[in-house]
Formats: sequence, structure tokens, C-alpha cells
Amino acid sequence: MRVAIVTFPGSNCDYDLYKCVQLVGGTPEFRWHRETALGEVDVVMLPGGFSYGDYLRAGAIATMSPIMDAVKEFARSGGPVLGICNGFQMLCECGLLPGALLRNRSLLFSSRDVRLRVENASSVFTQEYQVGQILRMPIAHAEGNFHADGETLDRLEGEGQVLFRYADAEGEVVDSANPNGSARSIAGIVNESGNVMGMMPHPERAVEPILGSVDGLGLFTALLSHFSPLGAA
Amino acid sequence: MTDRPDNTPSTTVSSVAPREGDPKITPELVEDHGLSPSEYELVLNILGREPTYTELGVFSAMWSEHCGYKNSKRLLSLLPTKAPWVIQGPGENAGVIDIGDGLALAFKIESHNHPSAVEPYQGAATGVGGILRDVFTMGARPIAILDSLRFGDLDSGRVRYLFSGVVKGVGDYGNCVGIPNIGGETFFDRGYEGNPIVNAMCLGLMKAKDLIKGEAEGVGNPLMAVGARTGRDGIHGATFASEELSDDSLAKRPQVQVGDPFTEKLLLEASLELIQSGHITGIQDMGAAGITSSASEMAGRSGNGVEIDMERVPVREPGMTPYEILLSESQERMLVVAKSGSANVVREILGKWELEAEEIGRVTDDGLFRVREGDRVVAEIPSLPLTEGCPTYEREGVESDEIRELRCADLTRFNEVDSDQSDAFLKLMSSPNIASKSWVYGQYDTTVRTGTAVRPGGDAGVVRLRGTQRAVAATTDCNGRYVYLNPRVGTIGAVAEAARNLVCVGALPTAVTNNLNFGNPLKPHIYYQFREAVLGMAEACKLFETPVTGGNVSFYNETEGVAIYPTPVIGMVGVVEDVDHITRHAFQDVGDTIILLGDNTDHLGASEYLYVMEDLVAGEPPSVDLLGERGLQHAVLGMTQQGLLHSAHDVSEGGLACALAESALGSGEHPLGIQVTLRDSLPTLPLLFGEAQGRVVVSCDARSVDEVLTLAKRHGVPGRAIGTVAPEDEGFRIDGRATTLEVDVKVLTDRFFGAIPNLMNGAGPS
Amino acid sequence: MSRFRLEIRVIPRPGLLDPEGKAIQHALLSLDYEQVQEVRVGKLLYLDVDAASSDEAREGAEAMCRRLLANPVTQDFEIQVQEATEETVPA
Amino acid sequence: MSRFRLEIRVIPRPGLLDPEGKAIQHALLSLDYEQVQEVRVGKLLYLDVDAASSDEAREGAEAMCRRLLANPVTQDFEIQVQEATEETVPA
Ligand SMILES: Nc1ncnc2c1ncn2[C@@H]1O[C@H](COP(=O)(O)OP(=O)(O)O)[C@@H](O)[C@H]1O
Ligand SMILES: [Mg+2]
Repeated sequence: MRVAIVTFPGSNCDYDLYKCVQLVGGTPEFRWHRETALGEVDVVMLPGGFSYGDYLRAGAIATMSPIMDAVKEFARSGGPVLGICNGFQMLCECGLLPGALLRNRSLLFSSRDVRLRVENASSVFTQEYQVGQILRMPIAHAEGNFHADGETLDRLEGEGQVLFRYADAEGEVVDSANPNGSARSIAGIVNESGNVMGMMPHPERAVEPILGSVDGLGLFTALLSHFSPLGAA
Repeated sequence: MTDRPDNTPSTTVSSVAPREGDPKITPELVEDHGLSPSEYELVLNILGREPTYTELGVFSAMWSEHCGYKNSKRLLSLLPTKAPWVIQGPGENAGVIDIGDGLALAFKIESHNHPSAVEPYQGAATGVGGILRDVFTMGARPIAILDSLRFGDLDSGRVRYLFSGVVKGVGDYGNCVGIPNIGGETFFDRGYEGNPIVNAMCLGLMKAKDLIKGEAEGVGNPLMAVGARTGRDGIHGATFASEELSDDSLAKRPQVQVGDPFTEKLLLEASLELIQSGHITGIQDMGAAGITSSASEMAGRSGNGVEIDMERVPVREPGMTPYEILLSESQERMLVVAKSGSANVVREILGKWELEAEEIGRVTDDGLFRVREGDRVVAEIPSLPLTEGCPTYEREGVESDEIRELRCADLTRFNEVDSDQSDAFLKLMSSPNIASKSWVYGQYDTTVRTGTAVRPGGDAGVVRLRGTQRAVAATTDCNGRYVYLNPRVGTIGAVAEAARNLVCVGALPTAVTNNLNFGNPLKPHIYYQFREAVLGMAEACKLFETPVTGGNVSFYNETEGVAIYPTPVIGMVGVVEDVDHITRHAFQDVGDTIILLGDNTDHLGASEYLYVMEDLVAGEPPSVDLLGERGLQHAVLGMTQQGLLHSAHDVSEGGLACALAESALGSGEHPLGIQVTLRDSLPTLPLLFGEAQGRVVVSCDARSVDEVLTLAKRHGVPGRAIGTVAPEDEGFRIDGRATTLEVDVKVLTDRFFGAIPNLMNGAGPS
Repeated sequence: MSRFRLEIRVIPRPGLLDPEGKAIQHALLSLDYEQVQEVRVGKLLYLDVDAASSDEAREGAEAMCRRLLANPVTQDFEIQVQEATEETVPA
Repeated sequence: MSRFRLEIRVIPRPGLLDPEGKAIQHALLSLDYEQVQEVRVGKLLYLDVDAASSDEAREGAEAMCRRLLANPVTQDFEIQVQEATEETVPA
């Protein structure tokens, strides 16, 4: 699995993602935002961080980068695109995913472990999880409050586009487990055709026991087994 | 008493005509620039003529306390600075130690107290920015931040405003650059009411061979200004940081420096790439006193001279004078010495990161710091006397009578109390000094870079080193109340606690950086505090074999004549040999045995109990038996290395009861109960809440108890099993001979984790 | 060519929760400003632009808002051409 | 008692670095909006307040700005009393 990790001025989870892709046996390659082509890759990932300092709106300025045309083209042709944190914000800003990410309702940056309940395990990203499975991983963001109008939310739920919701340790989707005020506790969604995914929590920070959790691994091994069914490195 | 090094200029300085519009040099102007008449005389000697206004500004900045260390240098020379693992001691942007596997750790702490008192958000943010630059200019990639914070009591709206602004500033800056915060301290006491303490520490990792210094090597090499443009921000910040805060200084406050962490992130990547490229010979942050200090210090260190042209410095605003450009403290700027012929490569590398690099001068061989404005010279000063010739002073130091009285206060009446202490205990657990600081570090990214093995909330933060079995640990410690009551004992305690925190996570303490936050050193009782603190630090650091590789002095932390508690913050780093040795502070398993290492005493002086329950800052602070402490630390380290422990946590503020509670509650996710019996024949209050040093609470499987106790004994450390870890619903219970303390774990959890959020929520600023 | 100063207001769409506005109102209440019934927070952008006419300046700004400065999912925008300085800027 | 809508503009002081404005200008330039010479970013607050008169409303707002809404070290503020709705609010 060849993965293009697109980096922008201010990306800061690019290297973490690189290491994580390597860890599961994929082949990561960085693409600088000024480039115009992605090259021969199987997956595109937009890493977390503070592209352009989160100025204006998180992720907004980055969507103006030259490489984003190539990313949109890749997505339109069905290639899997994964945006994490700032990457999720970019995907919403450029219209590849519906909705927007507003400031956390606490108005504070929030950094801690959250629990996610898997809502749909049939997407290419979540096929290694079970519906209802509880995953633990860190969040670290100030603008992660997912917002969309009621109609859009209904559609997302109806079409199985909600992949993860914030939940408590028992798997209950309760308001006290919602770290940022996201509508219907949504933590991660996929587009209609199932190939563009965005999520606020950081699965790449939950891939080794020393980091406190390995629950994020499934996301990457799912992609890997999709592209390298033999698990080849 | 003045120390006058030989300041006879080696080279003659040419005469420099004043610029049009320059004010005349008068005794008042000299005084406004913070130079004493005798210091000014020295300036006249060095130059052999009257300085221009621009030159006066340069001397004023370089000979300020902040850059010149005039009241601290002599005492600081008493600190131990050498060890086989020290690669770079004090004097550079950051200290560097060898941590094995060809790797080196650069680290340093720095204060931003004054800017944070005026504008808490920007003050704290730019403090983090500065310390990051100090580390990456050594060629090291920052891997962790710690922040050591002190404020007045949270019942004041002004304090809440300062506290929330500082925390947001520390967080926003580090989060944006992408450096995890792994620890720090947050302390509240009316002793910091008007003058918060904001110290930030950074750790950076590099290959030992990649070390680069801030030196202007190679005559003829171009000097380049890199990064952000120069504006009129913070002109004379260095002098400002060397004055007391008064209403006056708030009124004529200098322009606040605004941080731009996004530019910093680009500057970080560009600088590391520059250093790797081999196209530069030196690099230094333009920190306090901006271009002036970076250029002259780089020249001073190499023994060369520099010549810079103000017309070539990229500026943000039109019409800036050389005086303003030289003294601007605009953030996110660096001074780079490129190899000759490499200026274009430097520009290219910076361009890739969307930053500017402008050639502003060159290295010369005449030992002079020369500033031009196009064709004409506006300042010419011998570099060495400018950077090293600042007169240093040793002052008179006397303990204040008032503090001595507090220290000698009779506290024996507290030994008679035997009533139920459950309420007092809950009150202590919700004191913001003991309560969880998760409201603080919940705003800091602690997991970015996927290296954090122990996050904030424990005894010390730990970052694993990829590609090796090792990890580094770091902590900051100082109880200003202890130091206030007895500066020497308190400072020894700070060093001991830092080292103890490190061994608790499984790290061998290796080196120290320090931030000395004090009042006005010209006052004898402050100078006394300073001297005693430095002597205490020297003694303890020698014994723990943790040399001091750098630090920072912040004087004049006073508001309306009242000084803060003397606060010598110890930033200590350690090395974990094997990540399997990493130990955390939380109890793990029901049924585990709880062991106390070290002795309880009848000491209650200087405790959080007295502050919270009696509104009292009094008594002798707990003393440290240095040899006993060393034995304890070796023992704990040995236990972690043999994998005997399920948890380790040192006893500090709030005493044994609070330490046990912190271990029982952990991060709050799986709180546990305890059943502990204390057979000491000691008065109740000191037994539960006394802060005697040299104690660690560990827990282990019942089968390992003998081994743990044997190891303790071998190091001469008293140890005994005091109880067991219980399920949450069985409660938190301590039985003493004369008292029983029993509380519900849910209540305890609410108090401990809810205290600071509750204080901060229902409360608007005023 | 003249220079114009544009004032652009970017305002959260009605109906959208405005936690910052609520927090400010709360803080004002705790300072005893009980007269404050509601607070909404928006963003203000000042752009100095060169354009042939005030209309041209406004049109340019509208395009910038649609492309970047405002997010149509959550924000509305208003543009005011504040002033045209006399000085003519070389094209 | 009437209700007034106050529009408060909180603007970074001149001379102070405005990193957000700089980043936005940079982004606009890269989108070929070369006419943009400078960008400054401020904050917009809408307050609905009850007051006896427009002057009283303004005075209240000035006090709030000084105490809370603007940071005198880094920001200036401007207040406009935008409109008084007819409806009378019980005191
Ligand atoms: N300002 C801060 N930044 C990051 N972490 C903090 C901060 N304040 C406190 N902490 C974390 O909370 C822990 C407990 O705080 P405290 O009780 O003051 O420390 P100690 O164990 O040194 O007595 C610290 O060790 C640290 O990990
Ligand atoms: Mg503690």
C-alpha cells in the first residue's frame, strides 16, 4: 500500500502518520502542498496539525493549496482519502465531506483520551472493527465540534455515513462523553461513495502499547488489507 | 563592591557622529537606560568617548540584568556544571548532555513573568516560543515542553484572568508547533498575587555530532536575518524585565510582543534543515535585546567582530530607527552566520518554508560590534567588553526579621488535634495546589509526536526515544513557600523532589536547568534569599550528581514593593534505560500491597494544611537528609529496574494522606480504594498532612513485598507495608492510632478533579 | 487605481449555536451588566485593496468571501467599502 | 426602557503584529488577488441591551469594553448603537 501523506505549512502530525503507515507495513511518501500531482499511490492521507496556524478557520487556507486539486481528483475517481483532525477540517472546508467543524463548545483546546463507538464496520476504513466496538484514542483540537443542518445529519445517519461516535466506557452515547459538542456525537464520517473519510480523534496516536492504546491500528490495517490482501509490506 | 575586569579596549573605536534627531546624552537619559553612574563611566572607558544614543541603547540592553547577569553571575559560578555526560554547559542557548546511543539532549528553562503579568496570553505564548528557539538553534528537534506556573489565589477575578490567559497561551503556542507538553507545576498562593511566574522548559533531541553553536565563525561570512520581520515590538523588553512592575510601568508599557506559532513551526523546520545542510556556521535566536544581543554574543563567543547594516534588516513598519531595530524583540527571528558563498542556499531553504532570509552584515576580524545605516556608522563598540564586561556585583544579604519570625513560629498547638480529619482531608484534596491540574494540561496537546509514554498528571513526564529502548524523563519542581521560609532548605528540597520525581517514573536523574525567580536583588533580604538558594542548589546538585547546564535569572518580581516568594524552579532531566522500567503513580490492582519508603515525622511547618486550614505560612520547611534521600532514590530506581513495582509516587504537598489519594485516584478513569493502617506514634495532623521529605509510596504484588523491603534495607531506607489497594466501593480508609480517616472514593474523585474547573467556571473575570 | 478599505463582517448564521457569545454574556452578567440580553460574536476583516472603482473593490471582495473568507455552511458575510483614499496608486 | 443593538468592533492596535491578517493576505495573494495590500483581523460583537437611552446604552458598552471585551494592551474598540427597537421592555 502506497500512501501519499500531504503536508502543509503547519502540519505537525505528518511524521506520526508516516511512522504509523510504516508500522503496519505500508509505504508512506510525503507530498508537499505546492506539488500538483500525487503520483502512483493507493491512499491519500491528510494529517493533523495547524496548517496555516488555523488562522481564519481551521483547514480553510490549506484547501487553497495547489495539491488539493489532485486530491479532489483522486477522491472523485474513487481513491480512498483519510483526513485526521486538521485533515478532517480540510475535507469539510473543500466540500469533499459535508458539514463544518466549529469551535469546541467549551471554547478550550481539548486534549485527552476519548472513547469511540463504531457505528458502521462495512466501510473500507472500518472493516476490521465490529459495530458497537469501543475504541480508545486521543483527541487534541480546538475546533472539532461537528456541525451540519438537520437534513444533512439525517442523511448521514440514514446512509450509514457516520462511522464513529463519541461514547462513554460502556459504549453509551451520552452528552458527558462528547468532548466538543459535535452534533449527534459524531466523531468521524465518510462520504456518500464511501471513499473519503474524516475524523477528529487521532488513530495514529493509538498504535503501540507504550502510547496507551492500540485501538487505532485497525483503521490502517483495514486499508492495508484492502490494497495488499497478502499483507505484503 | 564592583568587579572591574580589564575593559581597556583592544582596538580603538572610531568616533561616531550622532544621528539626526537623537536625544542628547544626559545623566537622566543614562539613568532611564538603567545604567548606574559607575557603569556609565565604564562605558566611557570602553569607548574612549561619549556613546551615541544608539550605543547607549545597546549597552543598556546588554548590561541589563536579563542579559548581563550583573547581580547573579558571581554566585552562579558556584554551581556544579561538569560531568562526563555534559556536552555543553552554561553559556550557550541551551545545555546539552549525552544520553547514549549517539544521542544528545538539549534542554533549558526560561521565564516570561513580566510579559505575562501585562498580557498573560501573549506573554506566556512568546515565552514558549523563545524556549523552543533556544533548543532548536542548538540543532536539536524539540520533543517536549514543560511549564512551571504560579499565581495568586483563585478567588480573585484578576488571578483567574491571568491563569486562564497564561494556560491558553502556553497551550496554543506549543500545540500549534506540535510539541507535546509532558508536565510542569501549577501553584497558587497569595505570595504571587500581582506577579505571576511563568517558566517554560523545552527538551530537544539530536545526534551528538550535530551540535551547533551560536558563534560568529569565519571572517567575511555573511550574517543573515531569518524568519519574521522586525517591528516595534517590545523595545527594551530586556530592561523592562529587569525592573519592578509599578503602575507606571503598566502605563508606559512597551508594545506587547505577539507570538506567531505558525511562523515558529516553519522557522523550526527551516533552521533544522539549514543546520543539516552544512551551509551555516552559527545560528542564534534573536531573543531578549533582539539583534543586539544575538549579534554581539555571537561575535563575543568567537572572538570576532560583526558589522550589520540597519537598512538591510527586513522591517514591518517604515521609518524605524537603528535604535528601534537593534532593540526590537519581535518574535520568531533568528540570526544566522552562513558560510561564504552559501547565502543563496540559505535563502532557498528559507523560501521553501515560505520565510525570508536577508543578508544584513558580515563577520569581521576587528573584534568590534559595528552597526551601519547604509554608508554611515551609527554604533561601534568592542564586542567582548559589551558581552562580558558588564560589571558584576556581590551584594549584602540579610534575612528579613519578619520572615524569621514566621519561620520560628510555634506550631506545637497543632499536635494536640485528634478529631476526625475527613473534612480537612477533603478540603485539602480540593485545594487547587493539590487538586488535579487536568484543567491545565487538558488544554495542552500531550500526545503529538507519538512519543509520550507518561503524560502530565504523574510525577514526571516521559518521552520514549524511537529506535532505542530508552526514554527521557523530565520534571520541574519548587515549593516557593518552603524557599520563602528557609531559602537554603527549601531549595535543597526542590532539587531533592525533582530527583525523587524522576526515580519514581524509573529514570536516573542526570542534569538540571534552573529558573531563579526572585524580587529586587538590591534589597538585602532578597539578596539573602538568592544567595542561600544558590548555595542550597549547589550543595544538592553536587550530591545528586546532577550538574547544572544552564538556566535563567528573573529578578525584580515585585508589585508595589512586595516581592514574590523566592522561587528557584528546578528543571531536571533523567534517562530511563529501558522503557519497560517506566513506572506510573497510580495504583494498578486491587489486593496489591502498599509500601511506604522513608519515615513519617511530626513536622507540619510550611505545609499546605496550614495554608488551607489556618491561613498560615509559617514554620520551618521540611528538611532533607541528603544522604538518606540518595539512598531512597537508588532504592526506588533499583525497584523500578527490577520490575518490582506497580506504582511509585513521592509524598509532597498535602503529605501522606494526599499522596495515597493521588495514587488511588490515578487519572480518574479507574479510581481505587485503600485500606491503610499507620502505627506511628505521631500526632494526627503531621502524620496525615505533614510534608516531611524523603518519602515514596509504592505498590506491588503481595509476592514482591519481601524483595522490595530487602532492597530498601540494602540502601538503608526504612520501609514497611502499610496496607492494601481496595476496590473503589470499599472506600478510602486510613487508620491511625488516634484517628480514622474514611471517605467515599466517588466524593474524593469529584473533589480532586472538580476543584479547579469549578473555580474557573462559575467565575467571570473582574 | 485608488486604494479602498473594505470592512468585511463574517457572522455566524442565525440559528447556529454561538458558545463564545454565550460565554461573554455570562461573564458580563457576573460583572452585573444585567442589561445585556444577547451577545453574538463575528469576525471583522479589514482589507486594503487597490481597485479602479468602489464597485470593482466590492466585487473582488465578494469573490474572496465566497472562495475563502467565509464558510457558506456556517457563516454569512457583509461587505462595506469604507473609504477611498484620494491617493492614486500606480497600477 | 428600550432595547438597543450595539455593534462593537475590537481591533488590534496599529503596529502590533497581526499574524492572522498576514496569513490571510498570503493566502489571498496565492489566489492571485494581488490587489490586496493589507489585511487586519478584528472581532465583532453584537450586544442586545436594555437601556433608557441610546447614550446610556453606549456608556454601558464603553465600560464593558474597558473591563472585559477589549484588552487595552493590544486592542482598540469602537461602539455603534445600531438601532433602537420600538418595543418597550419592562424594567
Ligand atoms: N502547568 C502544568 N503543565 C503541565 N502539567 C502540569 C502542570 N501543572 C501540573 N501538571 C501535572 O500535574 C502533576 C501533579 O502536579 P503537582 O502535584 O504540582 O506535582 P508534584 O507531583 O511535582 O507535586 C505534575 O507532576 C504534572 O505532571
Ligand atoms: Mg503533588
